[in-house]
Amino acid sequence: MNGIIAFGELHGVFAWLYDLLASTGLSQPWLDVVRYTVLGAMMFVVLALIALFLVWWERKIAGHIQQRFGPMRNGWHGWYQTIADAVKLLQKEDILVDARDKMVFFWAPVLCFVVAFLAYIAIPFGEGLIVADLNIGILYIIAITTFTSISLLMAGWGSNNKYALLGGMRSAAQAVSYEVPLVASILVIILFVGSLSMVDIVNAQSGFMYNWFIFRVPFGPIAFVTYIIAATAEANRTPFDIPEAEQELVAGYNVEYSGMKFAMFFLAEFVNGFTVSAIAVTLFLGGWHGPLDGSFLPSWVWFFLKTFAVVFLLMMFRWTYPRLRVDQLMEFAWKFLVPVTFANLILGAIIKYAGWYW
Amino acid sequence: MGIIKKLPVYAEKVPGGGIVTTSLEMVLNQARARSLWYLLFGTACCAIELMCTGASRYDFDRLGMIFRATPRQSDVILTAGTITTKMAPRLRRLYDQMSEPRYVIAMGGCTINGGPFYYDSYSVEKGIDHIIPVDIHIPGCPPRPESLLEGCLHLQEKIKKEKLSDWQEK
Amino acid sequence: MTKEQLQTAITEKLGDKMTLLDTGRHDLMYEVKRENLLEVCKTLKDDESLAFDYYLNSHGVDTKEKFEVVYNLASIIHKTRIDFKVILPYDSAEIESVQTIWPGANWFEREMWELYGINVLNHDNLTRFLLADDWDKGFPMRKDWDAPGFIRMPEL
Amino acid sequence: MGGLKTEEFIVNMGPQHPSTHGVCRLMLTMDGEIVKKIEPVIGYLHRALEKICENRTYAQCIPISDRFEYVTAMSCNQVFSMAAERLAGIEIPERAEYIRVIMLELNRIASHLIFYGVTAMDIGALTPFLYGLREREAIIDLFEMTCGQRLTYNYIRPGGVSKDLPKEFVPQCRSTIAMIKEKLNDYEGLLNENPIWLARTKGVGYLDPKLAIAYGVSGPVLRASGVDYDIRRDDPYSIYDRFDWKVCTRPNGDTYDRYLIRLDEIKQSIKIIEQALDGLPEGNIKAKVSPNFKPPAGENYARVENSRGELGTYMQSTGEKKPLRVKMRGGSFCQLQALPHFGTECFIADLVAIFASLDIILPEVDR
Repeated sequence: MNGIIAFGELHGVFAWLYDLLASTGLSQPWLDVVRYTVLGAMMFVVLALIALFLVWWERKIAGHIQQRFGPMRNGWHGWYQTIADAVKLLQKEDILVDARDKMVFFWAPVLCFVVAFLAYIAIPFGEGLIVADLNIGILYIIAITTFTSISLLMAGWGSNNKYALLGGMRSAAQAVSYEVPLVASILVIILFVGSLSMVDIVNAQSGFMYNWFIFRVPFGPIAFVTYIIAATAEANRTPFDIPEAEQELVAGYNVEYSGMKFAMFFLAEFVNGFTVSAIAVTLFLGGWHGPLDGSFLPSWVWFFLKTFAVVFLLMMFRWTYPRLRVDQLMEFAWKFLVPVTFANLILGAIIKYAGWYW
Repeated sequence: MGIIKKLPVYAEKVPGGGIVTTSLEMVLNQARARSLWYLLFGTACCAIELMCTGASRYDFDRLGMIFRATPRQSDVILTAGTITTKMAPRLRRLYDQMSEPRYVIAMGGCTINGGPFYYDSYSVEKGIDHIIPVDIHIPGCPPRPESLLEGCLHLQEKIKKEKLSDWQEK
Repeated sequence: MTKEQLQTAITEKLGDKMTLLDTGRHDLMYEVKRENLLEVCKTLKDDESLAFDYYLNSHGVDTKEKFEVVYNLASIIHKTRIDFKVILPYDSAEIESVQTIWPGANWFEREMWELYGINVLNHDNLTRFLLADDWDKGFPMRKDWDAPGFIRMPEL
Repeated sequence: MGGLKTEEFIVNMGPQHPSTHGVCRLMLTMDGEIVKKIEPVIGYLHRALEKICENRTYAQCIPISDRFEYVTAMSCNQVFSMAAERLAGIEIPERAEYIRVIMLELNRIASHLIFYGVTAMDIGALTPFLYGLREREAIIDLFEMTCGQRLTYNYIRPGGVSKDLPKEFVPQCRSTIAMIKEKLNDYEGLLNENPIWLARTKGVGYLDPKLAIAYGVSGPVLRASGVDYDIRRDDPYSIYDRFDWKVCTRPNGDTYDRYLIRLDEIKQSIKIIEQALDGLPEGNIKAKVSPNFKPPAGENYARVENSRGELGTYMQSTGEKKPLRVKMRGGSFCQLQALPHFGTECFIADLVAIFASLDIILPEVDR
């Protein structure tokens, strides 16, 4: 347990809550239903706030990178700019094109929004701060995050617009070609942890900083770099944001969406960015562990610090790199990333078999 | 906008319901005013001034205005430049594509009454008032970025004074 | 290659077909008959000593009693420039298209046809492209053109 | 897979599109992502400038010429006043010539900075757009100091220049030039060796020199295909022959070379401005010309090298104070005419890159 009593002491609070719940005399299945809905709702609220913060943070960072201020007039340094955006999008008329594919058009943003939050069930925010410690944690997360590209394809097809269709097709091609290197670079870590559960992965990196997987030369850094590249493609961020390429396809898949439907896509994009960096932190940067052995900060603070650092890295990509073309993007994935990650996997296996790791 | 339109009717019946609508009205107006997304629609010389206003020296983003490429997701259509007779039906269609709480800023002399092309030009629309309803006119050929920003501030003031009942008839 | 050398080269190659006018300021201005336009253009382009391969511009002029079609050409190799015009009577305003010699003339002739009504023979795509699709008020650039909404600037 | 029935579809890169700078509409016949046929539809900005100029005196034509090509409005003023001066045989004083060259070259740098920003934005990098426009603001301050306007200057008039340079123009111009020269290294560092930028622009949209000459393509696009032709040197006007500068050309005519050549041209313009600032003589700035002078009957085609190629104005006068005919010829008109012949068989993303590298703006095409 951490030295300093802080929010990390959540177990006591949870334990007291469960006893109170059990005392109400509900039968067993209903008990879990209530418990998980409460946990899920808490996680949703936290993530919605983080997403709103990320939107504002990205506009501020973009501003300062581009020698300007970003939102300033709406509150001190524009802090409630994103809230104003959200409430405005609430009031917007929801235009439904007659020639749309009704069901597909309606369910695309819903799927994108829901899936973006589902991935957080298995991500540990801190010591014990996990909704459900699934024993197939990372496999579940990878499976869920592929749904976003399906929803983009649905949006592209549903809105019956040539630009949207092109955007949808591109997102499908991109997701397929970057899933393989993503999984391969994660497998190297699983090789050394031996278990798919995220908590075990983080515990395998406890102790001093050099235990983190990123510092386990030679396979660690390579896996981290390939993971970050594949993850930027999964989260549709520049230089891989071809499904929503502003200059070529007007607005890619969300050409026909307005009002709340567009807000769902917009928010899901940022939540995906946060998911991808949360996974990167859990796998490579030692989850909630501090750099020294007994850390002086509560565990979840370390987690958020590291995640926002990785998100900052993704944002730096967005405002410095031009965009890749569709065929270059896939060529880069199949001809460069896949061989590198497989070689890394074999290298990891050799090291594991020969025992040269710490 | 469905729920928000009907709300004042229900709220009036409840005693003290007026406070609910006025406070809600203030919140909605403030939100609409503080996050105007303008459509990237530059036809002529004013488009260059629009770009300069969007750039780092005058920066639209301070007011919370970012450009959107599709009319669906934009609230303000900033007609920057001359509208010719061939472009007028396109402008009308773009305006129809925008979702409802939408506003128009007519930037530059050409959009007010044809500007320098009022005389002797057979293909310039003398102003765009008869094509789409205009909220704010910004004179100048091309107007300075400061006057463009002032026009946007005026639009924000106008939005803040709107009533929920305005949306009843629309 | 100075102007005088160019002038002697032209009179030597196309003496009879191109008569020098004195209205040209700063550059040589010639006049060509409508019949031998294509032949003149071909020699101007293919002849090594002239080599006018760079087609700059061509447009119509309405001088109230006749049309003029003015061509501006340049030569990249010799760094020279030349203009020549073809006078067309008001009623039968027709001219051969030089598009086969200089492909760049396509849009210039199309615009001349649309704004002046000078018919261009065997031009591959003589359709409207500058004015509105439903334009039916004649040829606007003519001096005698007028239309209901057309306001002229009052004399100061 | 032969049995699969595929058909090409037509996409409208319509009058309102983020990457067509202005209102150009390209009807693309596409087979999936590959552009098979381009059919430009123009006329959305046809403001009848030529008809307007026929009812204006020579001095009144100048504000109309600003709107003819508003990104480098100085070169339009220059070409109009040069045509009028040649018609009327006006000699302009020495100081006015120097001021004109300084203004023209400053405007060329400003236009190339916009090109740099917009091309980078069209290929996906949003930040260079802001850097390019930041430097341009420094140049705009110089213009504002002399002629009071940011975009449509109405500064160069038949007979010379409208106002003399203020005292603090020369030092500020020197510091701006020095700042831009130093900032160019940032620009080159950001994009020149960027692997994604190279992948997106190298070998894309090859323009054959013969095709370029056949379609009358001019300016940096022509020189990027290896043709060594620059009006400032080959059909000399004003006092460009007094300065030593080099016409830069690039051999292989693809989008990357069209991007590089503009950065070279900025360097050459800086060299010209420095020499012009050193040699700036004293003296009056305008020849004695009455605003509505009546040039003798005659005609004349004046040409100027602006950042988009050859800007030409044909003026014909019959002795009255209004020109009989004013024809304006812009570089973008021929480049857009040539686009369907070398911009096809590529991805839509490449087409956007090629379109941006041609630096086409629509007032020159539609007038």
